[in-house]
Amino acid sequence: MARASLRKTYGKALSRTKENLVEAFHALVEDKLAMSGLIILVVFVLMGLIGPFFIPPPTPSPNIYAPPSLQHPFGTDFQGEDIFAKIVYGTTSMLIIAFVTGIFITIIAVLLGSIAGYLGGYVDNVIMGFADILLAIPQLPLFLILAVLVKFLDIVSLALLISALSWPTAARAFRSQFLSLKERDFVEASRLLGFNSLEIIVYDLIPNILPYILINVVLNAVYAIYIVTSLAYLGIIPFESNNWGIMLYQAWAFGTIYNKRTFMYIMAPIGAIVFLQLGLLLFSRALEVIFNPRVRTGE
Amino acid sequence: MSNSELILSIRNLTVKYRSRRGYVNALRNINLDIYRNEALGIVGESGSGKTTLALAIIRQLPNNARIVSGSIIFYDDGNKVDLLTMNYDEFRRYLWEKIAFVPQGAMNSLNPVLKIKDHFTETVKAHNPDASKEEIVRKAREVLKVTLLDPDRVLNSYPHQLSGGMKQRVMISLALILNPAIIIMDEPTSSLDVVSQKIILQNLKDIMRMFNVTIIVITHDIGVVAEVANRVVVMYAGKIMEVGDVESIFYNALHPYTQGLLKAVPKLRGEAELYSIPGEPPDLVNPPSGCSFHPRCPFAMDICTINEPSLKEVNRGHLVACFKYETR
Amino acid sequence: MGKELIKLMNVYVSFRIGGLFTKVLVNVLRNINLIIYDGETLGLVGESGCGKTTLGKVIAGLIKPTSGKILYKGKDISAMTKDEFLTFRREVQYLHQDPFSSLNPVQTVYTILSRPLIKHKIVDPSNVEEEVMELLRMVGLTPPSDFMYRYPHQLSGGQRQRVALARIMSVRPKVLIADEPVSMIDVSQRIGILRLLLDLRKETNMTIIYITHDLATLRYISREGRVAVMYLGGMVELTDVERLLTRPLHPYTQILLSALLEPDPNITRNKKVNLRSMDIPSIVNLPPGCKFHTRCPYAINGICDVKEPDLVEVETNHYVACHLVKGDLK
Amino acid sequence: MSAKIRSVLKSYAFLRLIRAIVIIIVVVSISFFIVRLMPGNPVDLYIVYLETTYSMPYQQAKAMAAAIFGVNLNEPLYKQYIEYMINVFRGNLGRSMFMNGMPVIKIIAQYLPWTVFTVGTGLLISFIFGILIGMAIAYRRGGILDSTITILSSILNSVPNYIIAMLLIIIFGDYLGVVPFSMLRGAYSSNVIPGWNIPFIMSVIQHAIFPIFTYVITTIGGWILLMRGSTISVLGEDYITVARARGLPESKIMTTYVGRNAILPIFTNFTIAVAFIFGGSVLVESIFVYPGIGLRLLQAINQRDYPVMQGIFLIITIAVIAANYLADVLYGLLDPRIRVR
Repeated sequence: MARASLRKTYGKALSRTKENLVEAFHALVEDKLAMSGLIILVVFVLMGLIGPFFIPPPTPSPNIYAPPSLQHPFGTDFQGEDIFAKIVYGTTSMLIIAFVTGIFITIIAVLLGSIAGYLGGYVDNVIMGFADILLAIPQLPLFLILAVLVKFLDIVSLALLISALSWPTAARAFRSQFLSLKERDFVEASRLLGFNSLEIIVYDLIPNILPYILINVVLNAVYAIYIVTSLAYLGIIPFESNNWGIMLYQAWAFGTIYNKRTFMYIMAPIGAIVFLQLGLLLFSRALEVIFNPRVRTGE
Repeated sequence: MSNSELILSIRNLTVKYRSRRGYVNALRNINLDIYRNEALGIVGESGSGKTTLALAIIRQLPNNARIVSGSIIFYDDGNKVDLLTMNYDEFRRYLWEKIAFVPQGAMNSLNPVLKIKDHFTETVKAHNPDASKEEIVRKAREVLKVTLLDPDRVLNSYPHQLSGGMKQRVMISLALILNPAIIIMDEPTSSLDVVSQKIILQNLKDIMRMFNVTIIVITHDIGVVAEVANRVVVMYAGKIMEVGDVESIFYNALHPYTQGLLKAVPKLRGEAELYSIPGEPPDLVNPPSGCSFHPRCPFAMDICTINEPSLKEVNRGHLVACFKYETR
Repeated sequence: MGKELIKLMNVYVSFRIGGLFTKVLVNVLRNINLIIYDGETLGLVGESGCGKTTLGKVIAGLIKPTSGKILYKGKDISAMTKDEFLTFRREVQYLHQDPFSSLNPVQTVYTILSRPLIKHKIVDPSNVEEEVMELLRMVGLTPPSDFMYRYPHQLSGGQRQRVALARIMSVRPKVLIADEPVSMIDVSQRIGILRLLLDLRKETNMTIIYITHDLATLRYISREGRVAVMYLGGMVELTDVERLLTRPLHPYTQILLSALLEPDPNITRNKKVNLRSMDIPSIVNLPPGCKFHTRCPYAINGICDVKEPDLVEVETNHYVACHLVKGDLK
Repeated sequence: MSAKIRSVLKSYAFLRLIRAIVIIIVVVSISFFIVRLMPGNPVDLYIVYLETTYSMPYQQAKAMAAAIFGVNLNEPLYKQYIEYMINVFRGNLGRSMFMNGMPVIKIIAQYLPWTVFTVGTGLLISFIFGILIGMAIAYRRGGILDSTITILSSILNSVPNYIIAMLLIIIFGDYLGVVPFSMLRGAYSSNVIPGWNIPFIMSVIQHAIFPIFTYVITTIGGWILLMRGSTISVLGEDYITVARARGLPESKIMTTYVGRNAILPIFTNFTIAVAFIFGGSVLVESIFVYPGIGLRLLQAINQRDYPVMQGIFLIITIAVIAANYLADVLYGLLDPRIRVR
């Protein structure tokens, strides 16, 4: 009996959710930019996931600096490796680091932002004091120096390091969200009904900022790509041979821009980075369209 | 009021807002005459269109609003002009010089980065560039004293240094600085304390006499209307339901909505039976057919669901839009 | 009168406001002594900033007093065990003024009402849906199926306030603190909410503490109840509602009554307010002596501006804090 | 305490100054402890390097390392720390491990002005134009201009600065062939004499224009989007409606009412923007081979010249904090709610 009634209850709730989803999908289809962001992202994800099954991994060959052809759509590099294959094989690791970092940053930011915003007082002062200090330190030089002092070993430890130092912007945003939300009477009402702080944060506050959390993951992924490709370009990440940033560095250092034959060598990683960034940014717009009815209706 | 001269005449005013669900019918075919030196109270609940009416008169409707039809004639020393069709640059001269507006709450009506003094000088200079600073400050002190404020303290303060009640009084003073013919006040006292509210409303009567000004008070609070108005307009769902002088409305209300509204307010004395108007306020995107009050009206007849009653004069100066009185 | 349910003893509340170098202590409540009896209706009346909402939240245990004690059923709530406090929490509920802020915008009515039922295991899990429907029926939102899966933004102000009341009733409270529950609701829906409050009280015999600046609605809620008038954090008069309306003794109460607007032009226009000063002193910088003396038309220099009067019983069940009324100065 | 002193102590500018100083102290301390306490820290590495490469005796190597890093290695750590702090505030940041032990502060003095010049100019131009454009499109929101610029801003916001720099060289230098980038290396051409003369100033501008352009392009989108949002929310405020109802001319409303109030919330983002643009100078300067502090930092990193790395890192951070302090003070001047309590 209980099951049946629960199913009935949630069935109705689900059908409402389904209605909302259908409405959101229609809004998404109508917003061409949001839609194109989604498409770009899907293309990259497919490329990263199934590309390696169809395209042989890049291997050195005597055919160096080959111009674009059917066999090598973007030509080959100084080692005779196929540039297109390198882009495809670089996609997987780029997406992994982008989203792992994006998620890590967001988790830390939500955690610290919610604690600071909800508890206030000294805890707030300490957390936001840390944030102020980290915000004042330019991140790229900091990573460069840290790279000299500690060796980055793999993608995940790099992602962790970036997250540990890049949370303040997002944390500040979440904190102010929490600050304004906790002033709302429904938080006090929950307290009166005997719910504890953890229950209130998890059940009352987080659902209210869920859209912002998702959007933040994407925006932080954009940031992570910037940092990782920059570090790779500057030669700080030695463990990733197919990183687009490293390709960019090699193409740039070898002066390939001055040769029409090798032009694609540099344009390929540039294009890959620009399109992925653009796709993510437009995708974050798509998320806003889905979650924020005010954006959806253009009011 | 019958022998008074007209100052503002609103005809067939219809305003819609664009929203994602469709058009919101904020004002539907409003006809209203306002007379010189009267205190007109416009009473209505949220969504009745009373604020839209005020914003339409001063042509400050938000971007998503559209005036579908109508005219607002302003009688200015024997001339009559249509405020709505006038060129905006020309209309700017009418703003504040002829018609001043004190918005709801007035808490956020002052620029937070400017001193109160600057608000006065700016306003005067916009209309009279030659006015001297000393002259403006002298006049400002005068109008601040009228609303029982201390000019020395207030003039050099920033808005955030004043309490809500003081800001409200500053706004009323600011409205008086150019000696306008009409002051429109939207909920002039809703953010104030009980005692300050009463004092300001008492004060309004003196201000009307001293400055020879017509006052339009927009409110949801029947007590405010009872205190200051000598004529009352009752609005519901973007329409005028009843117009009459204050005695007729309070002691001889005709429209079932007005009657319900009056019976819905508890009193300090006596044993009056209280009444709760059933149902919910109408959806202005899809207003009910016929009379928009019929779903909540205890006297609704068949015709009420089909036709819209128009505002008809039942007694002298007492107009009502209800089929109950059409047969007379 | 019922037995003592809540007892406030010398309650003070002060907040620190301002920045690093500019902190000031603000006394929001000063020396509140009050007994609330089981099943009674008590009004807390005063203008905004008088401390009535703070007092309500102190009684609900939401704000800790800076000093003084609050006894609930004879027990100091600051000395309660966790379980005892949780019971107190459940039994003393608070209805907020703004129904647009008191409901979580991302939860459906069903979620809002079922959460406390599940948390406190008030009904068997299989009966939660039935109980939610029953609660909705109880507050007049019928048929319940029309409201269960709506979000708050799809409801009118009156309907939201009903949902808030249903959520409170779900935990079966003994005390309800209602903070201006109808001031943000359309006039035509107010009486409906007030009637609902009256019905719920009749059904459950709960104690109601009604916070308002509007004595007329308080009178509607309870003619036989008591009312405490507050001014700048202190209690100035405490007596029965009818007696306060017919025979107010404190000058502030008299002025408050003459300032109340009434829906009757002939009555309201004949009432005049006579004050020495229009502006309420800042709570940051309270005047010495009687806090009302700066505005009181009867204040006597050398007395009222020197010593703060105590709340004394001048006639049976009529307490007033005024040097002039006490008579010991005549 | 006199009232005047007290009011200074309470003032917003003073409190912010204290805050800036505290942040600088913390950052300097962190940098000290990272360098001294990390396993395999640069000082020890350098001693080993001297011992092995030059077969220097340990004590001599230690003394040399101490001189280079500006620390006294025989003192207990806390004393070293205090000494280091004093040195930093005296401007003594140690010496380069190369270049005959040139003082770090001298190196910084040589390179920093160029970065401050390009980054500062870029920031100023993008801020001013971003604000103006953002406000303009907010006034025309919903129109074609608004949506076009909004999309364009988002795109600019998403393209990394080093790619913009590369694309500038590819387009102007290679594809169009109108700018001889190989001639534009350095801060000015070798054939001009530094000083207040027109050929020198022209040369400086020529060399700086592309880095500045890069900074502007990569940050202007952010300002446009922020100002657009801020303006739209200010336009919805009551005081705007009332200002119009008061018959004020639209030009007045646009400046004192909309503009001034819409800029205020944007100052908060200055912190992030300044740190971002300074950090980005490492990439941009290396692509244009512009001799600023970013390029020098990269060289120091490649050479593992620890004292120079540490010194430049500190200076960049302090520059960011100083810029933020200026923004804070300006904010306080614009917003009376902060100035006057």
